[in-house]
Amino acid sequence: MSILIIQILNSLFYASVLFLIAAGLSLIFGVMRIVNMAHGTFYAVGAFVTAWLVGRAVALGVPTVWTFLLLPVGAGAVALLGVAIEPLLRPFYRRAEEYQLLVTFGLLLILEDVIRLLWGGLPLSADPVMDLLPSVRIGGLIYPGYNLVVIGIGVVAAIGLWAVIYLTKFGVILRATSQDRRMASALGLNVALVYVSAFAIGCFMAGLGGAIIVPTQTAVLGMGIDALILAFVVVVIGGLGSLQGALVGALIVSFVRTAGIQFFPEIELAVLYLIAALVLLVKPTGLFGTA
Amino acid sequence: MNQPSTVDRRKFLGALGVTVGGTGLAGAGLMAGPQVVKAATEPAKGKIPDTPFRTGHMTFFTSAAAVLGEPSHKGHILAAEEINAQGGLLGKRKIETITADEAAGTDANVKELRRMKLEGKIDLFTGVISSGNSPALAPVAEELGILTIFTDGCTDFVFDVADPEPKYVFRITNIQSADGITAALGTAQTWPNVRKIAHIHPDYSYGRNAAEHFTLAIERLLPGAEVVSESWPKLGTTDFTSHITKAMSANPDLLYTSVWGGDYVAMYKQALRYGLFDKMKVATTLALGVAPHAIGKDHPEGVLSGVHSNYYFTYPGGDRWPLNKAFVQRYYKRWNEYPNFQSEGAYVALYMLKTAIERANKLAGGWPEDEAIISQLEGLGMDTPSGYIYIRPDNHQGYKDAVTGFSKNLPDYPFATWDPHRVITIPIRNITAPAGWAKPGKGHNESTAAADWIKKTWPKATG
Amino acid sequence: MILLQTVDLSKQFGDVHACDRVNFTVNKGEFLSLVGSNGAGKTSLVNLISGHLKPDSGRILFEGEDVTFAKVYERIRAGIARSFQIVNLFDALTVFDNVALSVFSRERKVVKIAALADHDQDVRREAFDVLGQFGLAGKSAVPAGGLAQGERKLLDVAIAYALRPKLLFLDEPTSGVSTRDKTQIMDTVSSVVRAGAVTAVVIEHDMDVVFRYSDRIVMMHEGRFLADGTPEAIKANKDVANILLGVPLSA
Amino acid sequence: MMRADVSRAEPKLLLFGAAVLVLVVLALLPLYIGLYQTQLLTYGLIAAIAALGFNLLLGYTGLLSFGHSAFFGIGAYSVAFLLRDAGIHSMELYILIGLPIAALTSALLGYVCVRHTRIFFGILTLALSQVVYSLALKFFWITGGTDGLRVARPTLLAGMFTFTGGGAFQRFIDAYYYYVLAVFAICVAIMWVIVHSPFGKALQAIRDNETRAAFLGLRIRRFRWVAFLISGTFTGLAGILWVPLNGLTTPEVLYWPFSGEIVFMTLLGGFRNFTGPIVGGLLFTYLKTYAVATTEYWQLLLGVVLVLLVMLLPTGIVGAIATAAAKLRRKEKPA
Repeated sequence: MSILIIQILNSLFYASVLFLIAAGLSLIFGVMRIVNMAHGTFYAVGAFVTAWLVGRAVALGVPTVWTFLLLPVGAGAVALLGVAIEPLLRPFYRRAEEYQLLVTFGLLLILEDVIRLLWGGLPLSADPVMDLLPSVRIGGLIYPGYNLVVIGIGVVAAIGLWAVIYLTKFGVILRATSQDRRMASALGLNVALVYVSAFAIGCFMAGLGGAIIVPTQTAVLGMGIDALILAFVVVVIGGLGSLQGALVGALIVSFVRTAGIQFFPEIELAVLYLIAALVLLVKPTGLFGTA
Repeated sequence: MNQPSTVDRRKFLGALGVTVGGTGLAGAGLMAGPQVVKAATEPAKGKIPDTPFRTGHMTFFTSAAAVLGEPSHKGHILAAEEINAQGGLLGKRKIETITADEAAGTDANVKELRRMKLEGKIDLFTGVISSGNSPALAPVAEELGILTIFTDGCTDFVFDVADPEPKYVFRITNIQSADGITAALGTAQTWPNVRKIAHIHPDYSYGRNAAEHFTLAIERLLPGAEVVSESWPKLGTTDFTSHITKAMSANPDLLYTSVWGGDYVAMYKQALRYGLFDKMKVATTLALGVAPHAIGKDHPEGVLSGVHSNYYFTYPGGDRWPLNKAFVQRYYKRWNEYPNFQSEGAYVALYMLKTAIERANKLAGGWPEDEAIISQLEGLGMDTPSGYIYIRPDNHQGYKDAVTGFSKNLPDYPFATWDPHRVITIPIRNITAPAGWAKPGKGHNESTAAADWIKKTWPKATG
Repeated sequence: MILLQTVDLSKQFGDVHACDRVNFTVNKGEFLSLVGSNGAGKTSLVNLISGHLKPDSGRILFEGEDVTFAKVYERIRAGIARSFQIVNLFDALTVFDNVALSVFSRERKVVKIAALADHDQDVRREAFDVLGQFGLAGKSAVPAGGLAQGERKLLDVAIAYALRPKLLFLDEPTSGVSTRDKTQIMDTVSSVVRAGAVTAVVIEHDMDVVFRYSDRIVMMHEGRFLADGTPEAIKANKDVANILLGVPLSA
Repeated sequence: MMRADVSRAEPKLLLFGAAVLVLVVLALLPLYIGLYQTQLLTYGLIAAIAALGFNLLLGYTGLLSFGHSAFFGIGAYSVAFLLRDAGIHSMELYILIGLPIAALTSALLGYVCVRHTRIFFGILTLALSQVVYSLALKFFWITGGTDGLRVARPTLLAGMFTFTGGGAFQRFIDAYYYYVLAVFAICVAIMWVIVHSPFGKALQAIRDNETRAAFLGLRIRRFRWVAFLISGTFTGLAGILWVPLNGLTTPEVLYWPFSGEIVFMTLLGGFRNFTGPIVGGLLFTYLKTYAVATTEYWQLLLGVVLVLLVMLLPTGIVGAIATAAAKLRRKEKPA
């Protein structure tokens, strides 16, 4: 029983991280109509920056309580990176999709090695952060309190993003732009600005995903590439450009994955991709996508 | 031998020569072998070219595997520097080293080895950590005639199947099947009441081999023991939580795992937070195989912590085995960290080569042909930091007594190490198939000669 | 003799009736014009008949056969072809290939994969013949993307014509070209079509053009047929005049 | 962006002459370059075949597949299985049996994928190719998991050439290079005919203007499907040829970044030209090999090249040369 609860928590933990990545990917596509292949690598950058910051802080004797604050800092750094990179993509908004895919694929290759260049090939960890929180008892077992925080962050992020998009003026602008770029600029909206902010938010989400997961694991090369493909599965299931889609997709993928490890390890991954393919066939726009 | 009978477990373990304690080199014959770092006494015979001796060293410089693999390069460099300080091989040829990152993937590694030989013109290929790579590289080395000494990549498969009649390829570390068997013996010796066993292994040849041979041995040492859970995370996994939970869900007496390197570091930290170590005993094949400082003080004590049944720098300890003391000191001086079994393997590899070259030179003079070096390496035995090592001529495999130990936090080190009083040593000949034992596909279809040997010759234990 | 007939053909977009129970007949061999203000449903009707749209209700009979839900390629094979209001060419292909493809398709040779297209002499001859009729022979090697607007219009028709249809729909073959080109295009088109004994239905706004070339004129308004007759009859029709002058209908 | 000239009917004799010349040069090369370069060139020719097949979809049908690693990998793994489970050692049999397998898989995946176009097509191909990847990864006892499967050197030409004993590698490469070169030449010829056949023209028509193509009576989906099938089969053939050269196959060649590499090479040469992918395949092989050999940061290097390429030479190297040549011609004879 308590095992079941823990496996559910494991899934929710994984889902919240996956949601952060996928939601960013989806938002960027929704607004800018670009499928960003480098998105997973932004997640990795978030992990590395955070792990590095925490490492420095601990080395400098900063009380570990404060290292908590470094998580959003790590995510923010990725957002800044996004702001710096978005202008690079501008020439491609009107170009054929294959060029968008390729330029972001090139970006992926570059960032992967920039990470290696900056932090070397060795895994970075930030577990002091994790050890700040005590474990909680579940039946006869224990579960890391920090993981519950991560789940919480996932929920907050989902609500927050939803609020921004559906309750704020900025959200209206975002949606308007995603509906019709020309119309938006005709209405005197600063499309360029909208794009930068959308891209930055997307990157922030991915970075946050990396930032909150790194204390529980380690930051390793290639983590972004694996993450990207799963984020793809999520948005394909949920629907490219749909926030609810990203949420539901993340939940589906996480629970299937956990069940896979427990019950059908051989086809754990295959099942995920098959679900994605199936959805794509039956409803190309995904469960929540709109054209 | 026909149907294995049954014997009492204690007798059985005794017969296998399993000894616990820190007293010294159980079984390791301190017979006269050339000592590793002895300078070349008499000058080389004949004319020796002074062209550099080019070596290619391939190991993990990146990825989670690097904490286990990179020390291989450090050991290699240390030996090369020492030898060059004495003027080089045969006092003339300085050792040069080019490197390659094993993390590039097996396909890329095959390409790179060809490039090293055909463009880089290397005289020796060494290193290689992953059992996924050595079976692919060995045939390439043979067909291109590259003198090769693998530091690791220790799967039985290399000399059982991939390269059954090795000519150019040697391997310095213990054969892989010894890992699982050593862990099994350690388990049976320490926790004879274990019955329900959970497995977590990396999903490639090493993990499969470690699981199979452990189970084969346990079936005989602890009859009635059963596998209650299996999990196969892929090499390089960072999130083990679901695998850990799965293992715990079977509430076993023992978790046996061959997860290694950075993966193991991630796994033990996550297992800690899931309280796994309070729920069950844990036996490993490679826990302390990483560069020692990679294991934190938070590592629980009393875990059967394998080192690939090769070497841990605190053993043989103190002044009982000066070779080791000296090696560890020199290594620490050079790299400001402690060596792991890869460091020792790579270090010894170069010295064995040196010895072979010198002997060949004594016989014929001049710089010896590869063939002459090879014939000297075959059957070569010498004392090394880890003890006495012997290269079996039939399969070019280095053999030394298997060791494993229990994790403990000592004040002397900033990381978890071995409990000096609870080191388990096993004479290697007792846990590996003897020379000439039929290889897979030749009279039997077991995955390894060792597996067949165990099935045919080991009795079932009782009590 | 009736070639095509629609029975109560209807199509709605939201609450807009693009076609409202249209009963439309085309007789073999005639050159018919379909006129009416924008949004009268002319193009929708053509889209329904050519298979570009699926009707909500009603039937389409071609040579007595029901083709209401036939696939596009089946209609083409049956002999219904069309050109497009906004020119629709294969810009990267040469003018020759643009027309040759129609011939290949009609001859069922388009699936040939092991033969060079340029080596099929029959197709080559026919394609050049068609291009000649449309005065494009000189441009055969130019990529279609490189043609002038007037030529593009002609090529668009030529592609459809090369399918040797029994019934050819031309959706505003002269839209977006200068008046001088208009006559030149219409002269060419009508002469070719008549020479080839192809029944043609032309959607056209320019009434001069309409009156000058048509045997029969059908007037559409808000998805319905308003008038149907010879140019003379239509000229005499008040409603038509009013509509063309934008005066709202009486009654 | 530059218009495709893929459909312009080249003066055939000249073209044929040029092709023969290139072939002769390729045939003579091994006499002047070393063993290592010869085997590298063999890798290059194989990559060219893969890209050539891939480009039938991208360049001629206008579909960007991000899953062609699947067909390359299936070609490779079928050889490995034929050797291990059927004990077959003949290269010809590998091809004869491997090709239908590749074709069948392409047909299956294609049937599903061509229901979509543009980005959805890309993602669908990606997802399905990763199904294959994850199966190869997880079924250790069948596929060897990440260890992959080793493949011994096959015999060539129905056992006329066998390679064992000393110097076998040298002898194998010397023979195999010409073997691959021959297959390569045949593939190029076949592909050239295909794209210049009525079928090929139809594909380009569909690429340029789907609606109009439909109103020529073309059954779009079928054409795309057949194109997909051919494309996948060519790439599969490349996989078949690749294994004996590489000595083993691992899930690496099924993982999606390898699909990315195929796209990369095609774009490098130029996907709007017939010769583009060929040049791209060869160039990329050298580019990657020397990037890997010279710097630890080869990915960075490739990434920069790719981005610059997309920004400055969207039509690829061959495309750019073609444009330049055209400009020159216009300069020479002012009309």
